Amino acid sequence: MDILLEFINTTGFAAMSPGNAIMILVGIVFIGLAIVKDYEPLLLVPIGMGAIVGNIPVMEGMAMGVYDHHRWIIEDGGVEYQPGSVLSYLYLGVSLGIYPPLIFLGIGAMTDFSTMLSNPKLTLLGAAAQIGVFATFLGAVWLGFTLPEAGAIGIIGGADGPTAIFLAAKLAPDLLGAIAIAAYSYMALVPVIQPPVMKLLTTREERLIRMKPPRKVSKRERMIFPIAAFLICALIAPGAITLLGMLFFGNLLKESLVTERLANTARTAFIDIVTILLGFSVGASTQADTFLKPQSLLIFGLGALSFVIATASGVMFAKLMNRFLTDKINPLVGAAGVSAVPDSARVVQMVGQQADPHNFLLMHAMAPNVAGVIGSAIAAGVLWSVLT
Amino acid sequence: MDILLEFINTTGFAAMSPGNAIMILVGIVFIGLAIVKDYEPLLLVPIGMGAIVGNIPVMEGMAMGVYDHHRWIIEDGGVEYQPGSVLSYLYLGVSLGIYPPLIFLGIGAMTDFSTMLSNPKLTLLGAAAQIGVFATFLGAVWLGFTLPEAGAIGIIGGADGPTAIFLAAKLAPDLLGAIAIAAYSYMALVPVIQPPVMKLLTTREERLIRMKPPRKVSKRERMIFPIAAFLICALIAPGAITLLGMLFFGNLLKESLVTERLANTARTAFIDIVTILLGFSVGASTQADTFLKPQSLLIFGLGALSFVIATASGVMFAKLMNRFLTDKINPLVGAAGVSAVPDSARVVQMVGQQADPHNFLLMHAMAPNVAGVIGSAIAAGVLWSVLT
Amino acid sequence: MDILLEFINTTGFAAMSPGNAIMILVGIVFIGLAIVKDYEPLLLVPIGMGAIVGNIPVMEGMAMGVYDHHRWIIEDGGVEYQPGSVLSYLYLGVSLGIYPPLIFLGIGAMTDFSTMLSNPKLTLLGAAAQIGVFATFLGAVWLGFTLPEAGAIGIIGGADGPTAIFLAAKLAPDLLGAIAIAAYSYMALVPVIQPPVMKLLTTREERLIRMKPPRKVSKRERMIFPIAAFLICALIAPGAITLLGMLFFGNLLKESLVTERLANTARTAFIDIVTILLGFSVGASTQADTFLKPQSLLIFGLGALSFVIATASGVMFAKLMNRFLTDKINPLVGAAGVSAVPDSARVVQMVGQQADPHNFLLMHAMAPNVAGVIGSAIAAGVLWSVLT
Amino acid sequence: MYLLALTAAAANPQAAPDALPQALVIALSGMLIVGSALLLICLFIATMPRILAITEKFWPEVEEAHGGAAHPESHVPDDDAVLAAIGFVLHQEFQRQLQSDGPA
Amino acid sequence: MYLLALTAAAANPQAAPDALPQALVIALSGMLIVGSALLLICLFIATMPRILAITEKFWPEVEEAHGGAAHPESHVPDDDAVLAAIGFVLHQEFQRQLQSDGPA
Amino acid sequence: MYLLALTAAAANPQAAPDALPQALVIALSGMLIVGSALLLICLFIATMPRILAITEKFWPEVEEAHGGAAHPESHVPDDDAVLAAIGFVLHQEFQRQLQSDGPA
Ligand code: NA
Ligand code: NA
Ligand code: NA
Repeated sequence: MDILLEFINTTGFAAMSPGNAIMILVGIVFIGLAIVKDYEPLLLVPIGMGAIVGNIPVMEGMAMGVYDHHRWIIEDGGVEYQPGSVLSYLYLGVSLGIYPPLIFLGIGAMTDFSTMLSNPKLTLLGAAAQIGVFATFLGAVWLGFTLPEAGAIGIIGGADGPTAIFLAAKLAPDLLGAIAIAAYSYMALVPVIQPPVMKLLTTREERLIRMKPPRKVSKRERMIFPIAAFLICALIAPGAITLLGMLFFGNLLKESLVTERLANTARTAFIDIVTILLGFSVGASTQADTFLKPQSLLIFGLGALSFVIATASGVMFAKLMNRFLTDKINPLVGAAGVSAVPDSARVVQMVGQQADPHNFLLMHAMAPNVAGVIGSAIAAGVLWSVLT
Repeated sequence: MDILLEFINTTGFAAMSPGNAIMILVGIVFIGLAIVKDYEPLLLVPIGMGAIVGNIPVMEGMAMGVYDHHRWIIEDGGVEYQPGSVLSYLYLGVSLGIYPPLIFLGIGAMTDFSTMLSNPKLTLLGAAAQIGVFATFLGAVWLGFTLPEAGAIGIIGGADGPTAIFLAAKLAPDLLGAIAIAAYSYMALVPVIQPPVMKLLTTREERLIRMKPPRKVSKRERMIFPIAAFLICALIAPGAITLLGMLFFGNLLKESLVTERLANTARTAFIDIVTILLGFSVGASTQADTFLKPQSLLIFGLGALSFVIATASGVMFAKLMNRFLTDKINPLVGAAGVSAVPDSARVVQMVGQQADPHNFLLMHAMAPNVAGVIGSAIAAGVLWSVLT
Repeated sequence: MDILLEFINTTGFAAMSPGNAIMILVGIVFIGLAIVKDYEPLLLVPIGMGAIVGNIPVMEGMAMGVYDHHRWIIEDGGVEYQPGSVLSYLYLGVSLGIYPPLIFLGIGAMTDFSTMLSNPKLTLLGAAAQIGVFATFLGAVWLGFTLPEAGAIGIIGGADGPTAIFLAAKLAPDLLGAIAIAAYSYMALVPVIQPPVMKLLTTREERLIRMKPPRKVSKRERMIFPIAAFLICALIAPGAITLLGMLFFGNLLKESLVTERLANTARTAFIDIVTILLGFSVGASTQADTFLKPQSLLIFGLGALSFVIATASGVMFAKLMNRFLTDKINPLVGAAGVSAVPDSARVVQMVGQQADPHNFLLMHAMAPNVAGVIGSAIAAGVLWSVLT
Repeated sequence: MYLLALTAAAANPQAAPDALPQALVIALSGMLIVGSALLLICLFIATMPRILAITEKFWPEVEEAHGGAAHPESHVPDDDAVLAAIGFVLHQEFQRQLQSDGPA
Repeated sequence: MYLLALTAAAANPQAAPDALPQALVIALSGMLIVGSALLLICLFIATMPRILAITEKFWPEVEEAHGGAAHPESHVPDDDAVLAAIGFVLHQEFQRQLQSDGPA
Repeated sequence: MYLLALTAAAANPQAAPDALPQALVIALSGMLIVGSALLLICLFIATMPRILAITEKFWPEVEEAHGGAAHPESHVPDDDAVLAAIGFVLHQEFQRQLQSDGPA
C-alpha cells in the first residue's frame, strides 16, 4: 500500500499550487485569444500550451521542467555529465540566444523592403518609435531595477519578440520569462492599445491625408540594400551584428534571386520549427514560482507604457516631419514604427479606413514597420554593448 | 611497406566479426521487409541502414560509432573538451530522450481524434491493451531483470517506438538498442502477430458485428480536447508530461485552425528530419558487441509475448464491455488498442473484411488506436516516476 | 560624455582593419559572382554574407564571433559553464564535422546513380581524378606543411566542399577557413579552370566522339546499389563510413521507393537548413586576422594546382582506357571525375558541344561525376585513418 | 494476466526474485492509473457535447473561416484544390458533351 | 519623453536611484545611435537610384531570369501527377473531338 | 603526377622535408585504395545485372507501385504549375467551344 500512496503523491492534484492554476488559466486565455480574436496565433498558441505544460506540478526529484538543466560535476578527479530534462535542452535555444537570430533569418527571407526603398524618409519613423525603448529603460531604472535589467525591460517597447528574448537572455536571464510574455502579449494586443493613442494625437484632417503610391524599385536596388544596410548598422552598432546579420542574410537569400530554394526553406520549414520550439519553451519557462512575482507586474506595467510611448513618438514625429515636407505623410503611419510586423501596419490601415474607407495606408505603413524592426535591433545592440 | 600494412589493417575485412556480419544481415533483412512487404518502411529503412553502418568494424583509435561520446577531462586545472564522433552527436537525441517527444509533436499534428470523440467508450480499449505492458514488466522481473530494466522492457508492449526509446533511455540505457529494435520489429510484424490471436479469441458472429457510423464532431470539441486531455493525463501521471505535452501540443496546432502552417511543418519536414536521425542512430547503436547478448534474445521473447497479451487483452475487454452495452462493439476493434498506429487499425479492418467484405471497421479501430498511444505514454510516465 | 565616447569606441569604423575591409570586399565579390555569373550560388551567397558578418570589428569583450566558444571552467571545486556566442554554436556543426554528413544525406537523396550503373567502367574516371588529391598532398608536404595539414589541403582537389570541411575539421582545424573557401571558390570557378585544360589535352577528333545511350537500369539494381557500394567502400576504407554512410543512406531513402517522404525532406528542407548554417558559419570563420596569412595564399595556390591535376588525370585516364575499349569514351567525360556535381558535368557538355553541337555528353558525364564524390570521400577516409 | 504471472511465480518459487511482490504492486497500481486516466478522458469526452450545447446558446459557434484565409502561406497545396480544378474541367467537358450531343 | 522621465525623477528625488543620470546618458546616446543609423540608411536609399542610374549606362540591368529556371530541383511539385491529370483531361478531349468529328 | 612531385622534390632536395618519403608512400597506397574500391564497385555493378537475371526467374520484379501511391502526403505540388496547366486545358476548351460555335 505504501507504493500506492507514493503513486498518489506523484499525481499533480495534491501538489497543484494556486500559482500554477493561475498560470494554466493564463495559458488557456492565450490560446483562446489566438483562436477567437486571431491575435498573433503563431506565437500565442505555442506560448499558451507551453505555459500549461510548464505549470503542471511535478514530484520532487523528477527533472522535467525548463530549469532542470544539465550539469557537469567533478567526481573522483573526473568530470561527470548529468543530463537535464528534455524541456531544458529545448530551452537552451532561448537561454543561449540561438532561436531569435534564426527567426530573424526567416523574417528577412519574408520581408519585402520595397516600400521602404521607394520612400526612404519613412525610415525615420522607425527610429522615432524607439523612444519607447529608451523611455521605458529610464522608467525601469527609476523604479529601482538595475541597469541591465532596465535595458532588458526597455526593449519590450521594441515590440519585437525575438529581439526582446535575445537581449533579456544576455542582460537579465531571470526576467526572461516575464519580458518575453509581456512583449508577446502586447504585440498581440496592438489592435487594442494603438488605436486610442493614434486617434488622440491626430486630427481628422491628418487622418484623411492620402499618400503618393510608391515607385517601382529595381531588382538591383533590392539586392544591394541588405548588404549596404547591414554594413551601416553593423559599423555603427556592432552589438546588433547577430540579429541584423541574420535578418539581412535572409533578405539577401530572397532578393539575390539565385538562392530561392534556401530563402523558401528559411521562411517556411526552418522558421516554423524554430517558432514551435521558441514559443513552447518560453511558455514553459513561466513556472508560477519564478513568474508570479511583483516584479513581473511592474514589467507588465512598464511594457504597456512603452507601447503607448512608442506609438505616440511615431505619430508625433510624423507630424513634426510634415512641417518640412511638401508631400505630407499621414501621421497614422508613424504608429507602424513600433514594428510588431505586420499587425501595427494593419492597425494603421484600419484606423485610416475608419476616417476614409478609400485610403489605403497598408503599403505605406510597411516602411516604418520594417524600419522599426531594424531600429529595435540596433537599440538592443547598443544596450547590450553598454550594459555588459 | 609498414604503412601499406597499416592500411590493410585499417580495412574492415580483417576486423569483421561474425557478430558484425549477422547484424549487417539483420539490417539488410529489415530493409528488405520494408521494401517487399511494406512493413513500417519509414522506420525499418533508417534502422536497417543504421545497423549496417554501425556494424562496420573500425580500427582501434578511430572514433566513429554512436558510443564514441564527447568527454570533459581535467587537464592542468582546466576543463578540456574532447569531441565525440558525428554519430555520437546524432545519438544524443536518443540518449537524452529529445527525439521521441518531437516525433510525438508531429504525430499529434497528424492525428485526428474525431472517432474517439464521437465514441468515447472505445477509449477504454486503449487502456485494456496496456495490460501487455505490465504483464511483460512482471515477466521480466520474474526472469531476473532489475525493476528499472523490467519497466523499460515492459513498455515494448506499448507498441510505440518513441515511447519505448524515451523510457529505455531513462531507465535502462544499456538495453536501449535491443528494446528499440524489438519494439520496431514487432510494430512492423503487427500484421503477422495479431490476426491469429484475434481469430482465436473471437467467434465468427462476433467478427461480423457492424458498428454505428460515428457522429460528426464539432470544431470546438476538437479544439478543447487536446488541452483537457492533457490536463487529465498530466495531473494523474506527471511522468507523462513530456511525451503527452508534445502530442497534445501538436494536436492543438492542428485543431486550433489558426496555426495551420506550424502544424503542417510539424507533421512534414520536422517529423521527417527527426525520424531520419532517430531511426539511423538507433540502428547504428546495435553494434554486435553490445547487442548480441543472451539478454537481447530474452527481450525479444518478452516483446513478442507482450504483443500477444496486449492484443488478447484488448479483444477480451471488448467482449467484456459487450455484456453491458446495447450497441455492441466488434471485439476485433479491441486489438487496435495496442497502438502501432495505424497498422493495427488496418489489421482490424483486414480481419474484419475476411469475415464480411462489406464491414468497414477502420474508422472505429482508430479510436482505441490513438487511445493506446495515450495509454502507453501514461504507462511510461508511471514506470518512470516509480522506478527512478 | 565619457559614455558617449565609449559608444563611439564601440562602433566599428575606428576598429576596422584593412584586413577586415579586404575580407568584406571578398564577401561582396562572392555574392556578386553568384548573382551575375550564377557560380554555385547556394554556397557563395551564404559564404559571402558570412564573410561580411564575420569581419565586422567588434569591441573587445563582446563575444560575437565564431571563435568565441563556450568554455567550462573550474570554480570553487565545481564546473561552471560559460556560454559562447550564437555564431560559435552554429559553427559547432562545422568544427565537430556534423554538417558535412547531413549535406551528404541530402545529396544522396538527390543523386541518380543510373548512368553509372548502366556504364560501370566510367566509375574508374572518378578514381583517376583523385590523383589531384594525393599530388596536392605531396606538394603541400614539400612546401613544409605538416602531414595532417597537407592531407587537409590535398582534399581540396576532391572538389567536394563538405568532404573538405569534414577532413579539415579533423586534421587541421586552424586551416579550415582557408581550405573551405579555397574548395568552394574553385568549385565555383570550375567553368573557368577546366575548359583550357580539357582542350589542351584532347584532339578535336577525341572531342567529337559520341557515346552509346545508357541502357535502362532496373529498380532492383538501383535499390541494391547503395547498400552494396557502401559495404565495399566501408570495408576497404572505414574512415569514409560517416560520409559515405550518409550519402548511400540518402540514396537508399530515394531508391527504396517506400520512404519517399523522408527522401523528399532530406533533399529539400533538411539540406537547405544545413546548407544555410554551414555556408554562413564557414564564411564567418574567415576573420581577417586568422585568414589573411601567407599560408592561405599557399593553400589557394595548391588548390588551383590540384583542380588542374585532377582534371588532367581524368582526361588522360579516359584516353588510356580508350586504348583497350571498342566503345570509345569521349575523354572530355574524364574531366567530370573531379566531382563538383553537377558543374563539371555541365562543363563537359559545354566543351563537347563547342566541337559538335549535337553531341550530348551531360548524361555520360554524370557517371564519373558521382563516382568522383565517392572517390573523394574514400580518399578523405584514408587520409583521416593514416594521419590521426 | 496477473494470475498468469502469479501462477508462474508460484510454480517456480525459488526462481522468482525478491522484487516480484513489489513489481506486482507496481503493475497493479500502474494499470489502475492508466485505466483511471483513460476513464476520466472517456467521461470528459462523453460530457463535453452536453456542456457545449449549453454554452452554444450564449456563444454560438460561427463559421470560423479566418484560419485558412488569414494564412495563405500555410497551404502546402491541397490535393483537394487540384482535384476540384480537374473536376471542374471534367464537369465543363461533360456539360459540353451533353449539349453537343443534345442538338446532334 | 525624456522630459517626462526627468520630471518624474525630479518630483521624487529620494526614490530616484543613483544610476538615473548614467541611464539618461545611455538613453540619449542610444537614441542618437539608432537615429543616426536609420538616417544613414535613409540617405543611402535616397542616393542609390542616382548612383545606379550612372552605373546603368555601363552595366545595364538585363532581365536576369536564370534564378528560377536554373534550379529546377527546388520545385517540389509533382509534375508527374499534374501532368497525368492534365493528360487525362486532354485525352478525354481528343477522344471527344474524334468522336464528334467522326459523325460530322 | 607522382613523378612530377618526385622530380620537384629531387630538384630541390634540401627543401624537401623529411616527411616526404613517408608522404609518398601514403599517397601511393591512398591512390591504390581509392582505385581498388572504385574498381570493386565497377565490377560489382557490371556483374549485378547477370545475377539479377538469374534471381529474376525465381522472384520476378513486379510493378511495385505502392511507393508513390501509399504516401500522398509527400506530394508538395506547385499550385502555380497546376493552375497554369488547368488554365491551359480551359483555354483549349474555350478555343474549341468558339471554333465549334463559329461554324454552327
Ligand atoms: Na521595433
Ligand atoms: Na500503445
Ligand atoms: Na571528388
